[in-house]
Amino acid sequence: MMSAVVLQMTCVAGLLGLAVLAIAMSRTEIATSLIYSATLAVSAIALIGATRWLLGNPANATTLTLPIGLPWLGAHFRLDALSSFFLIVVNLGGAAASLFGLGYGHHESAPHRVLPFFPAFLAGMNLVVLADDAFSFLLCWEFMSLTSWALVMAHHREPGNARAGFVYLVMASFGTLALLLAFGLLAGPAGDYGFAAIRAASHTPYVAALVLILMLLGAGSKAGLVPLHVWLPLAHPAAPSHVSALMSGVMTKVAIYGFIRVVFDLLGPPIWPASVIVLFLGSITAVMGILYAMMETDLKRLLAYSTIENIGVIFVALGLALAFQANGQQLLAALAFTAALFHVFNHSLFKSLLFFGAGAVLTATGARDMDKLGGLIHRMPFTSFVVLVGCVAISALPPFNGFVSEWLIFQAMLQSPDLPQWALKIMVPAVGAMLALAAALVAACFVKAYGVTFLGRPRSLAAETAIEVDRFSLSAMFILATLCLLAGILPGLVIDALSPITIDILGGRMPIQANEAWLSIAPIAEGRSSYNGLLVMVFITVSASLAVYFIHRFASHALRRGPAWGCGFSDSVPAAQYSSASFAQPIRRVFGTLAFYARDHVDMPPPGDIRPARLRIELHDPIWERLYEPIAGAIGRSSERLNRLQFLTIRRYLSLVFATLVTLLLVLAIWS
Amino acid sequence: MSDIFVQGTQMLLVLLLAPLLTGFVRKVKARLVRRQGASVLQPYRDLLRLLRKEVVLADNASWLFRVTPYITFAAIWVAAALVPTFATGLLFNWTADLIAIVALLGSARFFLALAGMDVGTSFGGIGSSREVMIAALAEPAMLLIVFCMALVAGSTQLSTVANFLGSSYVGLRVSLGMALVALFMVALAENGRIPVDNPATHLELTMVHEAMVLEYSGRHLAMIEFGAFLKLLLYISLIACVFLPWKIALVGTGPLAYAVGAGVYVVKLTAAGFFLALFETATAKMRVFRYPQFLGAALMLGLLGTLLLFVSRSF
Amino acid sequence: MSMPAFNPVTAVLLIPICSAALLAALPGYRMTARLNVVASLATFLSALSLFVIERPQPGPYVLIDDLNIVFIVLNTFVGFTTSIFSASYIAHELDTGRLTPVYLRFYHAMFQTMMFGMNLAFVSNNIGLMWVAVEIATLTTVLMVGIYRTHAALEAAWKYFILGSVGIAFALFGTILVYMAARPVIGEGQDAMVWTILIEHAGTFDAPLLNVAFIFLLLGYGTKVGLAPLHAWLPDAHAEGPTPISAVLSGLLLNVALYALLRFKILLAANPAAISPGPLMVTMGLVSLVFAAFMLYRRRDIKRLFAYSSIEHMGIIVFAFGMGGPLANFAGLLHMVMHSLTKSAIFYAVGHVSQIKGTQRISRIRGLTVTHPALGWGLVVGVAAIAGLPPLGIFMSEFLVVSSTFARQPLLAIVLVFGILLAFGALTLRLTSIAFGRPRGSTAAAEASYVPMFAHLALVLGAGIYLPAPLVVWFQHVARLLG
Amino acid sequence: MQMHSLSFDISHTLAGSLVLISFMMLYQDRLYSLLNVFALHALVLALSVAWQAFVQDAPHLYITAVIALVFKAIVIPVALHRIVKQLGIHRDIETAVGIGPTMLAGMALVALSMVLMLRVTAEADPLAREDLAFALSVVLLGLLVMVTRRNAVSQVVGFMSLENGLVLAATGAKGMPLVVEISVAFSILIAFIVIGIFLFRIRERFDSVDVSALDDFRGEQR
Repeated sequence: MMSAVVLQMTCVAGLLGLAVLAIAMSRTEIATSLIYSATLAVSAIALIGATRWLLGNPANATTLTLPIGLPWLGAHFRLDALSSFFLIVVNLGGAAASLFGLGYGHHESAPHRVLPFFPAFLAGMNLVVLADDAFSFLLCWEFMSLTSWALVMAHHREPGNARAGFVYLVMASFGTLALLLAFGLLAGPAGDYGFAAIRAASHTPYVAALVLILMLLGAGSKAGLVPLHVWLPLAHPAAPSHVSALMSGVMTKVAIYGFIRVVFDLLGPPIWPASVIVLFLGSITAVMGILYAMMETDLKRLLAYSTIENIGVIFVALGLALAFQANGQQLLAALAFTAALFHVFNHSLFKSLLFFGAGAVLTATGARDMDKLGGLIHRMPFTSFVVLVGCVAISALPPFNGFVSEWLIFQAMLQSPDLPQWALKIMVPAVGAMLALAAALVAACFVKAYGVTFLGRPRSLAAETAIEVDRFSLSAMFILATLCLLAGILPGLVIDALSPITIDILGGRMPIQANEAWLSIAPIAEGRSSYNGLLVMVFITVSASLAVYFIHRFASHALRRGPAWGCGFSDSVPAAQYSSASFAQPIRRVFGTLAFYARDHVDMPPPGDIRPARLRIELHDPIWERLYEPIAGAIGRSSERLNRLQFLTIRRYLSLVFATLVTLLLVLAIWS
Repeated sequence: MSDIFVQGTQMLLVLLLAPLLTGFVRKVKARLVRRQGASVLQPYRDLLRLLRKEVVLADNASWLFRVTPYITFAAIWVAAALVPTFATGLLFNWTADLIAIVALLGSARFFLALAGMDVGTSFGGIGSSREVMIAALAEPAMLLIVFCMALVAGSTQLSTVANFLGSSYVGLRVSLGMALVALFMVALAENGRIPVDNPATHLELTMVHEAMVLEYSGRHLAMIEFGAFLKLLLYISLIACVFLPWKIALVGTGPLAYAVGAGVYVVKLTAAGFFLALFETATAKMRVFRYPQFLGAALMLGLLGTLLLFVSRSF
Repeated sequence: MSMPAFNPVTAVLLIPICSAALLAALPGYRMTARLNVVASLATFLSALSLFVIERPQPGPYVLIDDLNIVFIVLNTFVGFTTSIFSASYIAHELDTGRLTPVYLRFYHAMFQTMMFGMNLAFVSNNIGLMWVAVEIATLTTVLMVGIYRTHAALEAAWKYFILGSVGIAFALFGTILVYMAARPVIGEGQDAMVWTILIEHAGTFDAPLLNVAFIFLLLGYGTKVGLAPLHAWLPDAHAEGPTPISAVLSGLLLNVALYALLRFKILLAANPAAISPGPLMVTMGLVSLVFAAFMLYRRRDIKRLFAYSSIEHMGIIVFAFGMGGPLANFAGLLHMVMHSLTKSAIFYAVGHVSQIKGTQRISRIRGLTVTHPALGWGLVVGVAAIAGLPPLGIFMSEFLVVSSTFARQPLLAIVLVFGILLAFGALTLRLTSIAFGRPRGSTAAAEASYVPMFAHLALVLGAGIYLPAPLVVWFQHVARLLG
Repeated sequence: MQMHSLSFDISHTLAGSLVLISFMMLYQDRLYSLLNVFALHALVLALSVAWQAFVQDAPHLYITAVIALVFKAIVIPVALHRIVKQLGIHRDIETAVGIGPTMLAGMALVALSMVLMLRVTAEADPLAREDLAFALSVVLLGLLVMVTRRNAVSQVVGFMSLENGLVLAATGAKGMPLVVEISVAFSILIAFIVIGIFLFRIRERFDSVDVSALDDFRGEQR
């Protein structure tokens, strides 16, 4: 029986092998089925291995050193509780995506641009989680970015994708350089790049603060922390849908892993101001992300933006964990940390599910613009059902999993008065309010997404003639939906499974949930607060069925189909339905005017004029216009100015040389 | 043993009282404007009539449209069953704390909003979009109110809160008062009462909840109406159990205490209903885009209350 | 090579110069091209043999030590691959009639002469001789840059020539000053110019003289390294000459000048009283890096684009050596080797591309990965490598430079990172437009020789993942040598 | 000793006059006169080199002296005269920077070179030290000529005077090997340049400020 880490590395090797194989045979017929089924198998093995490891005893980590990478260091890989959890997330997503790809991949226009990079991408994410020295970590990190970039560029001819790829690559490299600086700081001039050495070393507060900021830049830009999120809504939708699912559902989590690994594990005990920064950024990200999503009409971009919101939620939880940890309240830190990890897990589930749904809609109708869809619930019953589950889950509604993690986060927040620092005492309730706002907006946003896409009447011929997708895609979605429900009604099991990580990282853990009555969970004590997803679900089902029973027992069964009532107004054309823009109108009025300088321009033709009236919505992306455009402009201007040097005459060039010489001589004359 | 009895009675009690409360409020409002008004039992009659009628379903209504009434009703009922009314120590109070109860109401709203979108008329769209906006504004305020209570009672478990506030002397807290006002405003918004929404209107572009359920008829409509009644009752009993847990029967006290508790509960309901009616007659419905100010005020009150608590706790 | 006492050093020098004479005489394309390849291969092999045979004692003129073996082997290897590439490239040029057979002869002769000059510069133990050798190499490249005799080519060659001559003068003046500084200690004549003897007594030289000398040497050889603001000749020379020459320029000639600079840096570092060369080199390096990074954005000509990226990388390398210390020096060496391999590979690809498309305008080259997958993806990998993306070699060196610098001089590291990111943005921007999107321009099949390009890229990839232990030990030793 | 001081004085005077002549070059604004002054420059260089050869009794330096005399003092100036006539540029005033500032800059440069060289510890014998100071100033002044002149021919002149400074330094360095070779190499280099000017008639292109003209064959639009 080989050790767990070796098993994982073997799986990675297998994936890389598959990538090479895919290059060789990518243009053949069977390639798609072969590659995806193979990746499915490998990811499944890795998933099982990681799960057994986490449920077994992850107390003692296993390591592996390969003679590659930095010569005098070698490449270190390590499997501990934390990495095993993220391995589960990665490989679960990978397996689901592969299964989905088995069906979806056959609609791919350019398989030879997807197949080689898909396994490589999976391998890259696995490696990042396993890496145990700075060099390997960064190498795998950037490898992951590179492969995902290649996948984004798969449909490079579609307008905008090239730009998306460019922005993505630049932001990714920005993040990597930030991480590079952070590790340089941690490793010190001697260059001890091994994580073990970094962990052992003690770091001054100055270093700690700098590293935290650099990690927020580095990992944050990959995770999509506002204002570093700009690449995300461009890149994620550009990729094929199962890849979008991986990028949104899994790769952002790998970024979170990087943040946790460095800030919680390597950096040693945190300082409380750190938590203030993280909480602030997290809450801003949550609200801004979902507001962006609310304004969006493109289904996949909407999902990408909602990813940003979830990242914000996770960072808020991590910030709370930092705050408690900094004050030595291990139990509460463990609570917040567990909430964060739980949300990581949940989001990877339902975001993958939703992107699969978007992919299914895309294959069925060829449209990503919600205003061209509608009424799909009649044409694609199964897809619409699972997507509904996904929407309920992501909207944090009981009894599904999204609610549990958000509930845990709120529970952690309710403990914040125990914190000694006034800044935190006052900040946390505000953050909580913003989180609640975000949660409500998420519900609104997904009512809109689901309502416009699947309900109502079809707005286009494509939507009218859509057909249900294939079996593989459906099974992938159903599996994820089931997992969403299970994690929602049996949260105790998940929390207990996560406890080794909190013990490992924070040195504390939440109370054991397994011996709570009726499988309910109580974060601190039952007297304070408790929740039981299973019973809630049972109650709802029972009371709902009771109602149904009584009604069909005693009330009339009569049912007549007729035209919609609509107060007598019969909307002749489906276009007259509420579109996504009109659904967002109230929230646009309330929040958008502030966040996006949103304006509605109505062009109402005078009486007698038969032109249709037009409504134009003006939206601005403040972050892009205030932050990125100025930077780009500055670079453009300065390069324009410097570019004159390309067109000088030889005499001028000689003058440059002359000036340099004289300056250096002067320096010498003055200096020495 | 007493727990299960309490739980059972509670579940039935809310079912029974909910329409009565609404009927009472309507009656009082009618009397206040010098109308005779329908009898307080009218809501029961309405429900029965609706149940007997046939359902007219729009051509392109989907299965979601048909299951929604039952889901929403169930969700609200469960929520209502978990709020201590006349006695604490319900059997299942630990299945969901206050946050979970709010979330349950949230899922009810979620499905109702979806149902509003289902038929594809613009009225449904208006209703749903405004409903979700109001929710988005109300939830932060609600959370801060929860924060406030949790700080005082050290719990979000309603029975515990009620026990705590009922038994030990908390004293008159400014912040609790603020929280009460905030909760009242949120309750108005959530139940679609004046000034946020007018439950008695149709064919007005200002309506929210009614527009959302416009396509419903027959037994489905009955379910939804019933849900609305329950929701009103729930909020009032929530206010009652948190802010005036006076005479609410504690765990293990004998049947007499239960009887007293029940009686007092009815009195509380009557008073609250009367006050609500009074308030609704006294105020005018406001424009849709005034809601942000209204609920923003609630939010501010909640935040203020929380911060004041810190101050008062800190010495 | 069956002569009893085979001396690789003489071989490395004689083979090129003899074949140069031969090639100047021989007519015909096929044979001369083959001969060119064979000669380069022979040179490369004899250079390899330097590893196995025991080294000759450092004489008055010839020296073989750890430092220059690295350079010689790299030099001859890239020379060899380039000769293969140029065989297929020049064939096309002859077909299109851009080159006449007469100039072809001249071209091959000059190619070998240049190889001779560069090898001589590496092996020479005498700073005067080194100067002469560098100048030979420079002048030959000047002639090759002008070989197309177009308006632009002549103009580029002329600019190169004039600026180069000034550089020559500076370098010579520096050399003389070094001699002057050495003479009182070592005594008149030959010995005072022999490197090995100089370095022995460097500590006792007259410091102020050395300082002035180093400034002139820095500018003189720095002109050829292409450090801003002495870089003016470099972009045009790359853009207007034949692509094999561009490859050799970026891949090799810059290294020659850099090598000379390093020698004198060591010399200066050995003298405690003299100024430390580090800060000067760091400054010049950073200036070049940032400047070139900005210049990349406005480039319309694909060869000029990569010429500027050469300036940028030279800046990084000089910066690394300027920082000094085991890590940075190691990184500098690695970066130099990787850059030579990668950049020449890129120029191989670019050469074929511009031949196929019949233009060097970036705006006229689109969607390469669609029309010419091998070239396109080769270019993508090459640019990824040059931009410092893993798992390719340059990533490792940039990792070491940046991280080690940030721990020592945070502010410098910030500037460094800024420059790198800037250049990265420009390169990827151009890459996306060249390699992806709707194809544009001719889609004719390329009769290209992919072997050199992919060989280089494979080496770079391998180095990025796994560096063989002996090589590492070697580099570390050299790094220590550089102090 | 007497002899030594005398030799010292003579070479010192020669070197100093070389610097002086460089100043005179800065002062010229007509091409012909510039060429004449340069011829003088070369002549003085030849003298000083010859003197060094005599003092150091290093006969090979005489070769350098002869090269300097024949090639730089006679051949090149004549050739340049003809080019100037052919290009018909003997009339135009072609200083890019005014004479006054140029002279001031020259002063500053000489001062700078003095400052730098007088740092040199004296056990490097005074002759070498002084010589270096002069040589450095000649080099800098030559570069200054190149920079301040607009015309190819006068820039070549500047380059040659710069190179004269090098030769001066080289010969001043006692027993330096390769001096002859270097001077030969440089003569060839200069020959190349002159031929280049002659062949490509590089007047305008050498120093055209017309960027748009450069664009088309640089493939660079602005």
